[in-house]
Amino acid sequence: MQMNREALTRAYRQMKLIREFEERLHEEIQTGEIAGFTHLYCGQEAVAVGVCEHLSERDKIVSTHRGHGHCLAKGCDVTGMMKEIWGSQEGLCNGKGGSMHIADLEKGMLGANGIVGAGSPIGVGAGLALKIDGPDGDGKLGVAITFSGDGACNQGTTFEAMNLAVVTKAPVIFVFENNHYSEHTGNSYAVGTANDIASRAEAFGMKVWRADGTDFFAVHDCMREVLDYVRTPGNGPAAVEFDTERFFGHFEGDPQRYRGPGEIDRLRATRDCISKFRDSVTQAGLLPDADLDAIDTETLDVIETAVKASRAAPRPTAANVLENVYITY
Amino acid sequence: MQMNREALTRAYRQMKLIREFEERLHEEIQTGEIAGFTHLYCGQEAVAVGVCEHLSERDKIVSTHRGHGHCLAKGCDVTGMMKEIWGSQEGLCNGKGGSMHIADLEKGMLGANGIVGAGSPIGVGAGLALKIDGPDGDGKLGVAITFSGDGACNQGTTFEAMNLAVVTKAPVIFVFENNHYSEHTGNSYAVGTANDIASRAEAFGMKVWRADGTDFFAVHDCMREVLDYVRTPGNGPAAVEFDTERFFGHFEGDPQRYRGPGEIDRLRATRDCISKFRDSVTQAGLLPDADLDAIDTETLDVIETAVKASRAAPRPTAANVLENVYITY
Amino acid sequence: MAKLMYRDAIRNTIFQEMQRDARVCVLGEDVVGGMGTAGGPEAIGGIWSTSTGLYDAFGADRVIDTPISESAIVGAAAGLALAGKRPVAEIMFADFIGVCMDQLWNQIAKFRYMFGGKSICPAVIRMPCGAGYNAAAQHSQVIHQFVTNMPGLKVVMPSTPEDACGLLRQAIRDDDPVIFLEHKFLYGMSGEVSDDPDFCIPFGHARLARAGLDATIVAAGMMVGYAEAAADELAKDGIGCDVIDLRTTSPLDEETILDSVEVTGRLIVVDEAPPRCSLATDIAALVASKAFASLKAPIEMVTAPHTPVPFARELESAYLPSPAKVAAAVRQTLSYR
Amino acid sequence: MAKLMYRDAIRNTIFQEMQRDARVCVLGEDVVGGMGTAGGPEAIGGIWSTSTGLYDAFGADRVIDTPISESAIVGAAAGLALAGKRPVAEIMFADFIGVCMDQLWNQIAKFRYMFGGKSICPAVIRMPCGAGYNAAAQHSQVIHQFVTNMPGLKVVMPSTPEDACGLLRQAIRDDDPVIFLEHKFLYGMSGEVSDDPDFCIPFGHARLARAGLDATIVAAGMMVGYAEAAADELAKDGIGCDVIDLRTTSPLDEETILDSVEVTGRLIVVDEAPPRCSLATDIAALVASKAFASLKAPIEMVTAPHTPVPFARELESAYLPSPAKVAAAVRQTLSYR
Ligand SMILES: Cc1ncc(C[n+]2csc(CCOP(=O)(O)OP(=O)(O)O)c2C)c(N)n1
Ligand SMILES: Cc1ncc(C[n+]2csc(CCOP(=O)(O)OP(=O)(O)O)c2C)c(N)n1
Ligand SMILES: [Mg+2]
Ligand SMILES: [Mg+2]
Repeated sequence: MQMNREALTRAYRQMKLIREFEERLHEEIQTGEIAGFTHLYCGQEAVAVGVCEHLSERDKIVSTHRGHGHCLAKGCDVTGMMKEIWGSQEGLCNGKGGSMHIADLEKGMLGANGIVGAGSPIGVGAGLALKIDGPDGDGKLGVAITFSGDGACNQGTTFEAMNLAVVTKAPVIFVFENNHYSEHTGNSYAVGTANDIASRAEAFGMKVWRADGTDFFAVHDCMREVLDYVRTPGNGPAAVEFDTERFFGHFEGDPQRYRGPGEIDRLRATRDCISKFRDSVTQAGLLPDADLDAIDTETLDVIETAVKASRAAPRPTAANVLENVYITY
Repeated sequence: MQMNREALTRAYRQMKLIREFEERLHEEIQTGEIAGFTHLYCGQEAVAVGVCEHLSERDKIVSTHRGHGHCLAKGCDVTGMMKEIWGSQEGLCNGKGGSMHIADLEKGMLGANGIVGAGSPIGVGAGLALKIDGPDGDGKLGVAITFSGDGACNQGTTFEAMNLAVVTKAPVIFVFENNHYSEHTGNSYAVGTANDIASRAEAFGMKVWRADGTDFFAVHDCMREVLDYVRTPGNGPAAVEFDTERFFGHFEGDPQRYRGPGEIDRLRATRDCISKFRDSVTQAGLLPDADLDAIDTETLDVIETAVKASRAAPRPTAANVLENVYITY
Repeated sequence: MAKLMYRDAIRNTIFQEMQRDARVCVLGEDVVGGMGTAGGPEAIGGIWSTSTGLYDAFGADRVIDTPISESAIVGAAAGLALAGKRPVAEIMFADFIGVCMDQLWNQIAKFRYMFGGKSICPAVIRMPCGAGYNAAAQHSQVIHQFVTNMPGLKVVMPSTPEDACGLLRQAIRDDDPVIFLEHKFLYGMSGEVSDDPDFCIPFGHARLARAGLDATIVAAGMMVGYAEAAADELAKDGIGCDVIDLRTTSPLDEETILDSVEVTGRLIVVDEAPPRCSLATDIAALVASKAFASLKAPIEMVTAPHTPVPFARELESAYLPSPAKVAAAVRQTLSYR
Repeated sequence: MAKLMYRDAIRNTIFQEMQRDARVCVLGEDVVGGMGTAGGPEAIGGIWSTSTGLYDAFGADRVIDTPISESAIVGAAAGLALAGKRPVAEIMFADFIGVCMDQLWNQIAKFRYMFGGKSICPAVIRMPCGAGYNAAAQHSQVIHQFVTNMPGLKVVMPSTPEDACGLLRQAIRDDDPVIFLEHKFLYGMSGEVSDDPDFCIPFGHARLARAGLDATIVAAGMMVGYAEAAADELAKDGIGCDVIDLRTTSPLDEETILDSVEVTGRLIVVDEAPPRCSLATDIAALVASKAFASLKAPIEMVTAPHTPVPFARELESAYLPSPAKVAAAVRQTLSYR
């Protein structure tokens, strides 16, 4: 484990922030105020946070259609994101992108992505850039991390990206979040190798790791090793498969008839990364319940503030449509 | 081995036909009479023939930019092909396709292909069609075979095709001809796993085979097993990697500066599938030299006739440009 | 005749054609919906409800749920068609053509030509397209401008449930490859649909949706409704418009367009695509080269701007053509003397 | 000034920019040529000789030879650019856009817009294109009609060695993504090229390649030479043509076109692409909507037919535009009264 109080607190706060962000969105979407397609990350928080807590701003991440968790974990502004999802002119992307296209280049967040599998090659490019930059004073490289789902691992671009990273020895980590579903299809059907994505990556010539994605400490420990490996010049890429769970539908509005009876209740009861984290740190006496409760309350406040600000934020106007296509034209 | 005299003779004739077709093209191309890009198959004949000798017209094959060998092995007409490469109106494709686009649907030859990796999904489709058709009286399925190079095995489409075939249990065989080069690049560089394509296929959930592609009998025996497996309903796809050699450049005109000193001479001396076949059948007393010599002579005649006919064949005219875009429009 | 929604007209036509012809098969992502899950096949039945019930009726060999692999989907459709079947493939959003264009453009479209006329490739590729759902830049696009440029493909853009039925049946029975573009915003549209099991609408014949003598409005797919609304609005002011619903952009019914412009002398083209190298410019160029003598005013094009599709509601509605913009363009052309 | 071939102008410009700016890097298939072989890196040095010597000078980090994975190439260029580099990626044949269009169209082109203006993506994607080598349907195509439609991309079509140099330098220094279309048939063309290390040609400014008062011929890339040849031929008969070399199709220099047509009243557009939803229709539509009053005759478009590119010599030359076809179109428009 080797995490100090501050680190543990931060991790919990980050996971909780994602959770409440999503739970609140789930409510708000029902009112019809929020437009577009929204894919909630709830249930997978330990992956985003367990990965990103190791990263600095130099490191880059590339995300997916289910990107809120990765964005928040990499440090994107909560209110800026909420405003974006609300479609405000003050959103992180001026209301141009919405849920599926949140990015913050300054934070090293190179974008959520609506095209399944498109992020992987982009991540390789970011890794190649970091390779050109070379190691820091500490002899370690910056890394690029691409998040992909079990569905994305069937898209040709993902495979090409893995091979290119191996060939070029790019400092890239392919993080596969296996939540067992791509839309309404089970991975036991769509992934020829069923519950095994890591072996595919291995066959591309990469070192691979696997861990329980609902166990924050498993993710965090695993990523320490992976990062240590990939940051070492000359080693090249690696892949990690995390076994995780999606608590909501594929997108908001999904009737989820493909789920087994009681499936979600069972997942919430037994595979909730946040409850597991909480149980483990309180039982080990590392953090008192009261501290965590305080974070819970703070988080709800942060979200409430973000929602209020989003509601009140200025809307874009027709004139804005034409802006920001080019820098010069 | 288990091949009778007739089968052995046929196999030799087919390999020799491809060889002489290519050697002659290599000469003719120097004269400038033949236009376009031509990729010669010389050196790889044992693969095309060792695979296709097992097939019936019901079975389909999908080829590559280096397609002459596959076409001839699947039964395309020699003169029709030569005329096509010459760009004649009487060519197999009326001079519209040329070397890279030869096809003969009636023979189950679904086309050479100028786009690297494009053939694999098409092969899966053909396999799915054969799966819909179901087994023959003998309880066996027709199969679709896709040929790909070691370079093509880095193209996303190839990976998608493999996964789709596994998921749908399509009767498809992915034949990888590893000739160690994609254009001017060595496969030890471009394939993350270097000389191992089969393991990648395996990681997609397929049964795989490997054999020496310069040994006709190794190919033929191996394919008997593979076909037996894939023709059995319910088994789904398989992959085979053949280690083989390309005797000419990537395309005609390639200066081949990437080859080692004496490399081609060495390959011709030690890795020539036709010499190896000949040595093996004559030494084992299966076929007398005289019979093989007779085939050699016949083959040269066939090619000579094809070339003469191609030279004399009618050329297409401007009016032909507009034909055969649609059936009705 | 039966009253049907556009999406049901599509689903029913596929169903009927599958019943009629054992060569017809369906493939795409989640077209079964629920494969490999506790809910099982048909738990969802296609995210657009255009394939509901097909799996139960025709089984896994003919209703093929695929992984997220668009190149493999279109490529498999190509192979199925070359091998004698009549595949109807679905690409969930037309925007995904970016990952599978080769199979459409370099394979399916070109086989017959490259092979000297010796093959048929009767594949139908269905692609839900278009904006209006605030789905932002990567889930809101139209792509008829690309596929119309591609020789060898036929391109269909039905604007009503009736047309969806008749044109889809024609597409499935057609021996050439067809790109079938369903506007997502039309899925919920209701209308009378013929129940003749052989009802087909031939390609290359436009439909005159409104008749008038003052101006010619050309549109296809979703834009037809906007053109009609504009025409109806203008009619109140005594302005009469021909509204030509192209139905298919390839083949193109040049005659109907040219005949109309010869009468009206004024052309307005409505297109949801960005303006450059688009269907709008295509129709404009046709008229400027073949009906020049009849033209009385500059050609007006009502299109999206040269920008990606924006997310926010205000932005997206400003981005899209609308009846008001069409009407304004008609008035503009009429103001020219 | 130095006399250089088009291909060397490109190679030299990349070389100089790599020397000048450590952020510039190159990637593509066989751009080094010989990786993993006995001959070793640079054994070939790029199949178009447009990257010869780069690897030896700048090393493997900045000159990245890639596997046959076009989506990964363009995607990596996207990532490199977002992460602060200035990648110059090569797609060996423009025809391969079919397997990587998503990364161009939905990623590189849209980042800035989707991200609310908060990113720059200075990627250059070089694509050798065009017919003339009997390379048949999948290795002979032009693709400017597709990329010009895509908001967010700039599209460059140099027609001379000088332009190849000045426009490529501008492309590499430009902060927006640029699709750089090199016609394969021009690689061997020689011409004077400025040796000013900062010689840039700004985008959106067409070049008047010939001046005349009787008709306006608009062309880009390879087609410019045909237009010039036609104009020279016609000049002998006392017919004067403006020949406008667009240089970039996006941004488009509308003003130069419209100004010319205002004088000549007659427009001929020359385009190697098939005719539908093409650059030819784009320019025609522009003029028909914005210079209508000046037009004295139907617009003529000289394009490829609506067919794939055929293989045989006779077919390919019948397929392509030519100086004679351009001249005939000019005479046609002049015959109209
Ligand atoms: C190229 C492409 N194909 C299909 C889709 C539609 N789609 C969006 S998300 C998704 C499922 C993705 O599954 P997975 O990768 O497992 O991610 P998860 O949704 O489970 O996070 C699909 C099919 C898309 N956006 N892009
Ligand atoms: C999509 C695509 N990318 C690149 C090319 C150019 N190209 C043609 S053949 C070839 C090498 C293919 O290598 P391999 O698959 O090993 O086949 P081989 O030539 O060895 O038979 C390349 C890069 C192409 N035709 N299509
Ligand atoms: Mg998933
Ligand atoms: Mg090879």
